[in-house]
Amino acid sequence: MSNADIKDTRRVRRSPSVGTYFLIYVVLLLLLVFTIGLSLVDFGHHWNNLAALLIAITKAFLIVLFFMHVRYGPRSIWPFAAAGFVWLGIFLTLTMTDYLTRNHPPAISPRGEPHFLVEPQSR
Amino acid sequence: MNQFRLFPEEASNLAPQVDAIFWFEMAISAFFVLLFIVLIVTFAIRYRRRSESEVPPRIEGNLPLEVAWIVIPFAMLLVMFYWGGLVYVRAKRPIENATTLNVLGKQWMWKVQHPEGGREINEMHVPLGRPVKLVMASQDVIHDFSIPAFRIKQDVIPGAYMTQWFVPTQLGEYRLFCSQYCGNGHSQMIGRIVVMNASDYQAWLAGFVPDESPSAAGKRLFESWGCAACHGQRAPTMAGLYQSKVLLSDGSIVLADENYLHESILEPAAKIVASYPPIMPSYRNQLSEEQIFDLIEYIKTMQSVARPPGPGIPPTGPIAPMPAPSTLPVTGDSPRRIPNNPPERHPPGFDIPSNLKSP
Amino acid sequence: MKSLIAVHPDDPEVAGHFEDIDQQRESSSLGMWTFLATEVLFFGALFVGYFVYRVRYPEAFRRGSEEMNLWLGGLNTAVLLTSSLTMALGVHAAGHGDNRGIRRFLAVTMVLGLAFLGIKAIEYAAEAHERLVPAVNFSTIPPDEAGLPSARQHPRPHQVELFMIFYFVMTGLHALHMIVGVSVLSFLFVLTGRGWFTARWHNPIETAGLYWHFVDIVWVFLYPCLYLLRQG
Amino acid sequence: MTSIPYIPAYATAETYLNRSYRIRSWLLTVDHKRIGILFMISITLFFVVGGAAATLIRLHLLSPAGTLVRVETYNRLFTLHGVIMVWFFLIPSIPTVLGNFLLPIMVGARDVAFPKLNLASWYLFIIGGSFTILAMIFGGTDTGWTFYTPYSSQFANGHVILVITGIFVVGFSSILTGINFIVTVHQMRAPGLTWFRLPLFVWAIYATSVVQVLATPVLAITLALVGIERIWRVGIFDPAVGGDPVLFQHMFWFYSHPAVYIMILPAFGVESELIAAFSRKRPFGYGFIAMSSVAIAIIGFLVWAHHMFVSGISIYAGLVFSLLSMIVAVPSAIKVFNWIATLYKGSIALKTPMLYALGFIGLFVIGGLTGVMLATLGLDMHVHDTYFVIAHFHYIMVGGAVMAYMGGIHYWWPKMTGRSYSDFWGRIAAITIFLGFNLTFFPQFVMGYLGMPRRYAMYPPEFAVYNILSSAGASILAAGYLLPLIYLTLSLKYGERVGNNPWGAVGLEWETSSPPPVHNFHKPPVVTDEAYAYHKLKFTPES
Ligand code: HEA
Ligand code: HEA
Ligand code: HEC
Ligand code: CUA
Ligand SMILES: [Cu+2]
Repeated sequence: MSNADIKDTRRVRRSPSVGTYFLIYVVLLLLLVFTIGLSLVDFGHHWNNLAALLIAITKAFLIVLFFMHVRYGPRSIWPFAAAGFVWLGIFLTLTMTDYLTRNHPPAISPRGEPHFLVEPQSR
Repeated sequence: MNQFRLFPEEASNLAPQVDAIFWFEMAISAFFVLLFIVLIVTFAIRYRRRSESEVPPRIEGNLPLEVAWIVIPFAMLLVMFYWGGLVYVRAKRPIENATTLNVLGKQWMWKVQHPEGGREINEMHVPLGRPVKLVMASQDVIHDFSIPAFRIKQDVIPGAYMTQWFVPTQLGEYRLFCSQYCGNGHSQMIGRIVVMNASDYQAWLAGFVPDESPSAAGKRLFESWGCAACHGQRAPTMAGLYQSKVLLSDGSIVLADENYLHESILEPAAKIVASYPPIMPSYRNQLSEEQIFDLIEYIKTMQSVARPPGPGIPPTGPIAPMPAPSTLPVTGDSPRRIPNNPPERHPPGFDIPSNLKSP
Repeated sequence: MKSLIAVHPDDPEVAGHFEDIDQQRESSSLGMWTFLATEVLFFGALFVGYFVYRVRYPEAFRRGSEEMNLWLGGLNTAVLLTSSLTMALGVHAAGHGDNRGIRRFLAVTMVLGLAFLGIKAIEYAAEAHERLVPAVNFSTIPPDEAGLPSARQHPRPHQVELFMIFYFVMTGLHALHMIVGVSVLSFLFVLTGRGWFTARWHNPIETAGLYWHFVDIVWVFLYPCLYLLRQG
Repeated sequence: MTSIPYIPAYATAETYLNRSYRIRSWLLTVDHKRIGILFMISITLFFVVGGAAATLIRLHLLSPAGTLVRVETYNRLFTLHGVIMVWFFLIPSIPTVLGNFLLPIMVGARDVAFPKLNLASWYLFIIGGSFTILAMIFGGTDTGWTFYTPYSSQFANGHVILVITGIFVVGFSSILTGINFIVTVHQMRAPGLTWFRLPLFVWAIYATSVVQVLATPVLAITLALVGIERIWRVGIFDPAVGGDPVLFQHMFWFYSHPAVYIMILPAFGVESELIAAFSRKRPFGYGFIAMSSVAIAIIGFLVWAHHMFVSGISIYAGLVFSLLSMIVAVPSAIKVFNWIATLYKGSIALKTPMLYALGFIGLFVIGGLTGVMLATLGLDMHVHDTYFVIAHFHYIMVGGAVMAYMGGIHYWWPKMTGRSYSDFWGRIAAITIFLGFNLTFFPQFVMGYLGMPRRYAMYPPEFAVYNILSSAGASILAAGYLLPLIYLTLSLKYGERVGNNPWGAVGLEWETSSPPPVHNFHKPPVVTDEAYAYHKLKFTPES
């Protein structure tokens, strides 16, 4: 039962060396220290939040690529590894289209109501 | 009201607009359904299997056809979207000079409150041809205020005010429903809408002997619940607050509409007026939604002292359709109004926590 | 593997419905990855809720974060990252058919996992003591005898409570995943001892590894969201 | 694949059915075919329970004041009806019965990738179902299948937690099935069976599985949050303590809109098979049909808030979701047009399954087009939560998905059992169901536009006429469903034995014996040609 496209995924299985694992581990720990450090300094909360999330994403990438062997395994794993996160992105983004533009409770946006509501309609 | 019909009455400004879309989409739908029925029946007869061993030719597909039946329906769908969106936005848009009725939904009845003091249960009288604004609240679960003849429908979510505008355009009596499942009495949470001539309406209102007008009741509450003890002295005055723009401690500006007032009473800390301490207690679970309606009615009557918006406000400021005369004397302080002649006067004895200071 | 399902006629390490060992291995890893996609959305729904409320009540959530013990959380992150390393090494050993290696690394990983749970338990206990547990003892009035600072005097305590609810649900669900992970590893530990796994066939260890790393990733996101986003 | 050898099934030694008759051999089976049969029996039971609730609903609504039960009971009935029909009948229906039975055969495998997981899926289904039935015995709950907060979390009395637990568990059954199918399609295809040689049914099930895997966990967590809120009385969605009930709706519909595609995509797959087999033609635009399944699976995730247009979401969000909902109609349109084009110059035989298939097109199109009306913001303002919505989704779910399921069962029945049923009674039933269905649900469109709200145990008298029509239709519909239950059961004993390929159809499943042997094929298949190579069909006299 081996067919064309299964076959192409059956390349010799490489895997990272023990050294690579340790290297990644050290990088992860450094990132951890870095993110804790950043959280103690105030850059204005948007920047703090952004930095913390970016570092988390970097760490997740490293784990997925190296510890979970995605970088070494067959290509066909990539969409599987990505799907969950992509869909979560959809979920978050579209939910936020609502919450970031709600007009009640009023003024989640500083301007108050959506601006096309401005001109009053005369009947 | 309770006679058999095939199509609902059109009794509001929105109804013809909604029905126009309906007929448009019906036409498209009917076209496709009929087309498919005709094709299926024709093919089923014309190409019926004549012998058990019949083998028809292979037809792989046809790109131009595929493109056609992707693009044409898509174009139709875009038209539907646009038209529907237009009517929706129109329906959500405020109409100037509307009479505001307060509507409270609770398990399982609708209470309606007229500004002049009429209170009704499961009934709503409205004048013909006059814009009406509904400010709706729910005491418990989600209800849905729905008048099919007006083609309006709005969920009423506890914890926030929902608004809806319409203009009744036809005399008569119509159904009022609760359309969102809300418990056992959901199907009994129905009522009657009566559209009357303006003069009849006035007569009806006059004939209504209110025990107490909402704003009077509000005034009483304002005093008995101790609001007056703070407001006007160590807390911002209510005068001219309604429909003004308020500068908050986080630097944002909000419109003081009903929803804001409602939230300020139940959830004072959610939005702190700039340069005031967050000392106001929450009145959640103490004041009922009806009492809050009354309080807000009262706050609205303290309208006359409004000052015109100054240069600090973007002129696109939403709604605020009633620029009040600027000549009136300003009584009391109104430091949160913008422009904010910087209200550095803090009530004595209160220190604003640093994190709440406006930037 | 061995009981209900027929074994492949030519290869005792392959189940009957598979063609060969590669197909079997790839299937199990693909299956695990699909399951992990499910898991992403499982936790993801909580993250969405968390972000919605965070946008709504930034102030209260910031306060909530301040209640967290940054250092214990950081330590726990380090513990988990280390356990991920040892898990990866365990899988590596399995690839070489090194049964002693597998057992050694699985044991370390389990210990680290338990350490994580222990530290988490200490945190929970502290939070219970500080009356931060929603529905149980949540209150903004700090316990006096401990003399804790009253920084928690937030004007709208229930918004902070909302943060704490999300904190407990998210970390609780994560802890549950850790417990499952440790149980699976201990099971594999025993099986390894019985010589179940070979250099050719050790899918369970690989898939358990994937799962473990995933649980680690969840924490990598939980930590900043719950502990670190505290500047305002 | 060019000729159809005739091997009488009973002549071959062992089939999956006669392999062993012990109960144990069924309850511990890992054979995908047997698991499919287990599912078929279970969901049929649930269908009867859900249908009984529907019957009571329709009887009750015969008169405006409600004739039959108390209001509380009515509210529990429609909740039960919705919950059972959605989670315990329609979502599992085609994937777990036909999918389980056919997918491995269609890809030329001996079983699904994880047979034990497959069995676990059935047990989870049964456990989840038991919770729900238990809740029903204790008196049920009255939240509606949508469990809107804060009603469900703070106000409803009844066994909300039990029902939620049941759904939570059955969700995992759904996830496991999805994982299994995804991996099976990726890994287990026979030599030569490339992606674009897959039958369209496989494409559809594959797309469905993707949705199951990615959407169901969100439902699980959402219901769990409702449970937590209910048990511990904390407010997650409770506005009184700062929660947002609309967030619940976002989370619920993020699952439940894709879930409607879990219900309809497999039906599309069945439909493609039926149309091809009974027109003896390769489906027109194979690639477009296959890809539109995938497109629906993806775009279907982007439209959920169209259930919330009047719930107080922001107007911008309303516009975004309306537009996206319009877009999702396009791939459905592609399918419908291609099916009809397939009929062109075909060799059309109006056997029972084909009647269902043609009925499906008509009813699905009506349901879909009214769906587009609902997605139009200006119209939804008026018809939201009225019987217009009820009619919309019954047209799709009953007129579409259930019709397809029935068609599929009739089409593959000879393969599953090795016996044929009476085509005459089959056609009578199909026509009865079609007529009864339209009589039941068409009046609901009219009364919906008139404004009759859903979930009403009593209603104003002006709607009585429509409700009576609808109830009358429902009785015809029930009779229509009763017929197959009878003649299909009888066929197990009295049905004529059939050969490998009674319909003269093309596909791997028709090359093996009926019923198939334990490992599906007597010798492992090798695929050398496209799917649906009907033009190469040759008929030997015996078939
Ligand atoms: C299997 C189930 C299923 C399916 C497939 C669909 C398909 C669709 N549904 Fe439906 N829907 C439900 C089940 C389903 N729905 C349920 C259960 C509810 C109620 C839930 C509850 O509240 O209890 C609901 C409710 C519902 C609502 C909310 C109504 C409300 O509560 O106010 C909306 C609104 O947009 C909607 C839209 C759509 C659309 C646009 C499609 C589209 O996918 C349809 C696409 C198909 C076609 C359009 C037909 C074929 C195309 C052509 C013939 C081409 C030509 C067409 C044009 C040019 C337009 N549905
Ligand atoms: C897959 C989904 C599915 C299916 C198949 C059905 C099938 C049917 N449904 Fe249902 N329905 C829903 C999903 C479904 N429904 C959902 C999700 C809701 C919303 C719930 C909510 O609001 O929360 C709903 C709501 C709903 C309502 C609205 C209730 C209300 O809002 O007040 C009504 C009213 O007419 C109704 C009727 C019917 C009828 C007559 C059938 C018929 O097609 C059923 C016919 C089947 C049988 C009758 C059983 C089989 C027959 C036999 C075995 C013969 C012997 C039995 C007898 C003679 C009794 N349904
Ligand atoms: C302990 C003093 C106190 C009491 C009692 C009090 N308030 Fe307030 N209120 C304040 C202060 C201080 C503010 C401004 C800071 C803020 O927004 O919380 C305020 C703000 C408000 C606002 C928003 C005002 C604006 O300018 O935007 C409203 C509306 C309001 N209060 C209504 C009421 C009502 C109604 C009551 C009685 C039921 C009441 N308050 C009782 C102190 C009080
Ligand atoms: Cu109130 Cu339904
Ligand atoms: Cu939908």
